[in-house]
Amino acid sequence: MGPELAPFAWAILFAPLAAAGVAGLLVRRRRGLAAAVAVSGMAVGLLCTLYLLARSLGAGEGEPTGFVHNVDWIRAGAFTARFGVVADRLSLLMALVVTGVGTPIFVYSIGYMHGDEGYGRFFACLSLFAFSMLGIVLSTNLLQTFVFWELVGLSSYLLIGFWFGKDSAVEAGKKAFMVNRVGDFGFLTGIILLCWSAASLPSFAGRNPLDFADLAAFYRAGGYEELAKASPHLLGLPVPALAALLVFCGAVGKSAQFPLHVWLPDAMEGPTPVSALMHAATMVAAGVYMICRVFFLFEPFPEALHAVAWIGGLTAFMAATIALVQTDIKKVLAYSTLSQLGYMVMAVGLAGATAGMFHLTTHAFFKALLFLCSGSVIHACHSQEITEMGGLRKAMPSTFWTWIIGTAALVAVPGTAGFFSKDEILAAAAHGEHASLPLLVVGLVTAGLTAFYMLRCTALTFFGEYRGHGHPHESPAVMTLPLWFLAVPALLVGWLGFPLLFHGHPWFQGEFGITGVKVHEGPHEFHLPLALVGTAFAAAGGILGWMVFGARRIDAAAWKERLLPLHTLLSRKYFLDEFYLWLVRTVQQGIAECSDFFEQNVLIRGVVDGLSAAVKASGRALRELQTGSIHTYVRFALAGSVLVVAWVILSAARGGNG
Amino acid sequence: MEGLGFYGFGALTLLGALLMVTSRNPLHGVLWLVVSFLGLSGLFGGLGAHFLAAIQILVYAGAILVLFLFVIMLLNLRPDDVERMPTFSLRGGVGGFLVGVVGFCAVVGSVVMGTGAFAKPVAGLPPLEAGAADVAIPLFSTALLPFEVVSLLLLAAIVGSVALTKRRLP
Amino acid sequence: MTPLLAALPPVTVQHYLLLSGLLFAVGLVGVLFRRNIIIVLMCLELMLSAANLAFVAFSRVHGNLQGQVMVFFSIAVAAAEAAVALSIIIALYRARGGVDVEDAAEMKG
Amino acid sequence: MEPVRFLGLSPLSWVVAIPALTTLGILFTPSAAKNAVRRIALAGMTLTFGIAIWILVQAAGDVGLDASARVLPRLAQKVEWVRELGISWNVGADGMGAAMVFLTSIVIFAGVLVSWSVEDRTKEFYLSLIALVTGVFGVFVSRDLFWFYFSYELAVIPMYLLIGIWGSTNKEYASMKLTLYLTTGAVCALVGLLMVYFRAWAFLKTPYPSFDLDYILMARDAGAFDATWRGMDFQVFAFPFLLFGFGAIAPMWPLHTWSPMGHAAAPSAASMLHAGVLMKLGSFAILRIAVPALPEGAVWWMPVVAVLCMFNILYGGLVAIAQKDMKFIVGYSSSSHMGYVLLGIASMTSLGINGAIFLMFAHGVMTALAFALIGFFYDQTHVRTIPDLGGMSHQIPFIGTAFVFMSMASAGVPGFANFASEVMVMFGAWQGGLKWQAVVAVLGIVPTGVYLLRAVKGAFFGPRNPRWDGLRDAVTPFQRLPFLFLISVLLLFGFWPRLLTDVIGESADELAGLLARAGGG
Repeated sequence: MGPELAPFAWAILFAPLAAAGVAGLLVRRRRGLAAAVAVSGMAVGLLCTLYLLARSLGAGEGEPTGFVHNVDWIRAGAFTARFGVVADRLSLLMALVVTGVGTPIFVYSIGYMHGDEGYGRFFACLSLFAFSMLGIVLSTNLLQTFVFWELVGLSSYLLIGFWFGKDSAVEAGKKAFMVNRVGDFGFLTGIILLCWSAASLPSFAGRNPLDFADLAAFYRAGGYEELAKASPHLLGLPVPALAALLVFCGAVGKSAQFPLHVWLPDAMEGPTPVSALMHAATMVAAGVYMICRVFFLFEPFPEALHAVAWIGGLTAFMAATIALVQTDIKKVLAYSTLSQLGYMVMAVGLAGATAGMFHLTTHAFFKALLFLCSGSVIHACHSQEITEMGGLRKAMPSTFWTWIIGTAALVAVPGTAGFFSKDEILAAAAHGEHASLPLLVVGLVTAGLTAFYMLRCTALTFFGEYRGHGHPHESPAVMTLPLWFLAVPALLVGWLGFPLLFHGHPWFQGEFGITGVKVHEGPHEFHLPLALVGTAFAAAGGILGWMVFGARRIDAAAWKERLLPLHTLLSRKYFLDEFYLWLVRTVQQGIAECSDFFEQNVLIRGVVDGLSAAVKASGRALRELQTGSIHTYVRFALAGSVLVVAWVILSAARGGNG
Repeated sequence: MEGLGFYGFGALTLLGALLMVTSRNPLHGVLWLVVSFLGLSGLFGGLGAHFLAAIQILVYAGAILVLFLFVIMLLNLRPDDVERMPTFSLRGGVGGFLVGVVGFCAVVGSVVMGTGAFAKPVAGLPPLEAGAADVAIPLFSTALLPFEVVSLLLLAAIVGSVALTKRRLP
Repeated sequence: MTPLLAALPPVTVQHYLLLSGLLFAVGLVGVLFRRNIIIVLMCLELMLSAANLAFVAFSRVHGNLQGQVMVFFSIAVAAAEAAVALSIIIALYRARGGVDVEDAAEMKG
Repeated sequence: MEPVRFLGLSPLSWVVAIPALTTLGILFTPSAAKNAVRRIALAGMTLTFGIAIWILVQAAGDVGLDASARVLPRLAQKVEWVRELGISWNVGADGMGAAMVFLTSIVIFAGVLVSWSVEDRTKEFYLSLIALVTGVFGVFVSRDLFWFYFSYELAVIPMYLLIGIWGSTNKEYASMKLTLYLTTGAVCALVGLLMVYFRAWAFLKTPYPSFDLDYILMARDAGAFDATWRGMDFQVFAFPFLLFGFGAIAPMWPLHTWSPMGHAAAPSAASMLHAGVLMKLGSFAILRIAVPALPEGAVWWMPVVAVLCMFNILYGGLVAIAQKDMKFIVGYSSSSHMGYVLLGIASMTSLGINGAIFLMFAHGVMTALAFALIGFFYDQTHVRTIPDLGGMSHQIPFIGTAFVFMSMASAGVPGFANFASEVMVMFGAWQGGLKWQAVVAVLGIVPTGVYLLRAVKGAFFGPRNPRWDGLRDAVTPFQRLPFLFLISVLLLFGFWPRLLTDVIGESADELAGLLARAGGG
């Protein structure tokens, strides 16, 4: 498998872009055609991914399982930025997730967006998003990653604010874009810092300081020590560790980690397929993927890894607690996504990339499934409030059963996808290289909370009596078929990572991808006791949830009264939104107003108009001399001639003396 | 003879000037100025500038001042009864002081610079007699360009005067 | 007569210059303090003539005709000036019915 | 080297001659024949655009070739005019000049199309517009300091008329302020130019002085500017005259206040030219004349520029956040973006300078698009302030979409030329040792996003507003042409920046090398 297959990789990337262009510009008004173009763009991506994956899996002994293909994008002086595609195991796996989850969601959108005014625009934006996401996946260097990073932000902005007539949607899009930008600020700073620190080393000569492969090779050869020695500590950290943390800022923004997680729940303002595709399966996972890609940057620096793990853990726990009290079905899923993303990031920080990647993969399928189910429910009830649902089990059997499958996977019922991936994370916390007991506790408690809120949501939505208006009905086949299509991997994909099953395959061994992400150092076994403990926590949470909301053995309202301050804290999301609002409305706007005040009053009214006023005033003063009276003029002329004569005489006198 | 000419004509010139400046009636003023210019012409003659002496009478006293007279009579100006020489005022004091300073400076200047030929009696200088022909030579050779320029200036003055005094039709 | 003249110092060029200065000063005083614009104009002529006298005196000292040529030009310019100034006076008189310089202060800034 | 001539003139001379001829043609067209005026203007500018593309293609073809095989040097043309003063018609181009000529031709082409709807004194409007652009072209191709300065002033004066006559909102104040600012700056620069001119003459002792740039550079190489002058290093003394003189139009903080006001008051096409190319004259002049003539002065003063440009970037962005008038937002955003250009220059690296020139190009196109769009709806709404607008995408979706494209380009979203150039500046700044400035430049993307998204939302998004029901969208291909054209240019160079960076590269290398030598010695 070599660069001769590059056209396929380029096709994965550019088929969706072409589809976006065609759907957005040429056939925007021909609804069916626009959708068809978009879906086929995505399908081409999926097929090419599958082909490359097959070639990679089928690569013989000693044959490379991936390739890189680059072209020079910007050249200026000694600086070269490249643009390329990498098809290694990591990127192909991720591309499979994106295209594999993406294709059914595209199909589902045909039904979901049916009748919407901006049908063509929607598919154009969706395709643009797919292009951006695949760009991150296939990127060969840091700058290219940043390029697509921003593009993902752009398409997210466009899709969240898709219904631009709705103020809340536009605000949510803006918020997503801006919060991501804050993260991107760190990301780009990190890239620049890393680039020039590395490029300034003589031993780095001949390599490209942005390139993943070059950097990884340099680090693997111990270059990071040289890097740390070459430059002084900044902010108490060695420069490469600081660069790694700055790069991690990007992931914090995109993967919605604390404290930049606030945009994700608001992003549910977008159409549901968007929530499923971007805010569950792909875009938010980009951060995790990126950390896996540049894991070599973190590996040598335990302090960086700890920071990553704790931010992940904190996000996982916090989001799970907020999810307990949400009443909007999409918000529950959104916070659940946040919590799971926290898990992934924690996994990366604790053990390494693979556990995080594994959970990312499984989560993509079951969370996309859950979102599409919720979309189906919303489609039927015309409401997103779970308080206005109930008893949908009978009206919508397909949706119900697929939802149950997704829930089972999320709660980590043994045997489902989520079970294996979550187990691996817990194992990392318990036995891994950077094992940490507090984080293990966080992980276990979060597992319990997850089961609790999912059971609460399921019970309120599908069981009991219907509390809404109208008659809910099952969605059309174009929407339910993708549900079943996703339900299969949601159940089964976890087995891929089951150590006893596929671990022997050479594809899963050695260094995973061009940047040398290591897979399972030493025998990584299935930990039965840990799995049991984890399942016990989940079961406890689930049973409790069922007791309160399903069987109604415990009075929910009474407990709410009893724990009112806690409930308020959670339903107000720890007051973080208020804090950011204050930051934006008061601090940022205040600084802006101050600058404007300075501009208008000091610079313009003060300096500029002051100067002009001074000129005018001097003109006015001099005008007084212009009396119009000949006598005055003569007097001035006289005074002048007196001065001239005096000067002549004095200089003559001085000349005479000296 | 030299001394008689200077002091006589000098006194005449100065007297005419003073009376012109102090005359209330502009008509009288012009006549006194004529007197002054006649004296000046005598002084020119005393300095050997015979051509200029003639010009001074012909052009200045004859033509220009007649023009003044003509204008005064045309406008029918009466003796100005509001106007009077200021006896003393701040402005007059300052002005007089400045004039005094100028005069003082002029005198001091002439003394300081008045060495060599300036201090010698005029009678002792080599004789210089400048008739019309003598003045014409430099006028039409070295000073030809200014001469032409002055003629242009006169032309412009004629055109300007006509333009300024032309009555506009209502 | 002769003894009186003999008592006076011999006439030098400085005498002429002194006389020129006095004439100039007289003219200047007139320009400064007279309000009748025609008188003012005549005083200007007087000042010009004072300068002419100095020129002729210099011409005499240096023994060449440069100064006299200058006076010739000066008289020509004076003529032009007088013509234009008198025209202005006529126009002014027509417009205001008087020839007081203090009345004509349109150029006041 | 066979010179390239067409009817006796080099294509570079034609780039100036055609707009000049176009103004003549318009001058002799009756005022009533408005369509004829428009067509003449369009024809002239299309022709100029064609030549500009041809020049750019030649410049791109020259990359990497030997000096003898290149086409661009063969375009140079010099015709002596006043020998005693050393003035000659002297044009020449390098990659930087070719890029700027290309930019100008793009902006004026779109500007002519956008002004199609001007009905008030159409003839005079186009006359001023094309006279202005003649001056701009003159600056970009001139290699003679006299013509450079002449063209520079020629570009300023029509702007006074354009704003004063066809402008809006406080137009008298704005046009007066703009003209005074720019002419004061120009006079300040003239002092510097004359210093250099006389000093070169005094040193080389040729029979006559010369305004020829090559003569000045020759004098520089001979060491004419090395000695001290009244106890000060001549270069250090003379450079600020050029720097701040040209910097006023760049516009360098705190000399920027003429610019947002001028933008706001000017009619669409004038704003497009004003922000699109006029502002670039300053940084171009610094790169074309000030830095090559006085490299050691540049090395001494660039740290000052590096500090000022931080104010441009952050302060400009913050002030833009506080604005409500759309044109003021874009105006302050321009001053913020010009900070990146100055930062690129101040970095004194090839990468930074290349990025700066590229950004001049990208920003020129982007901001032209912005003003074209604002002008489009302002002509109908007569309102530009955010609380009054809103929801217009429902009525004018094409303009709304184009505005989103513009905002994204301005916010530095990849795919648009602005991103590539800004990233180059950021990397270049860090490479040049301006680390804090680089961080500030990266941080600058945050306020940029804030005010642009606010502008997009404030004008186009939100619930349908019945007040705008009568608005006409750009529907015909002819109406859409200028917008689509500008967007495609941004996308083209955004996707494939090397189309331009390679062309600019050698100019940037040369300047960076010069500065490095000056800094080292």
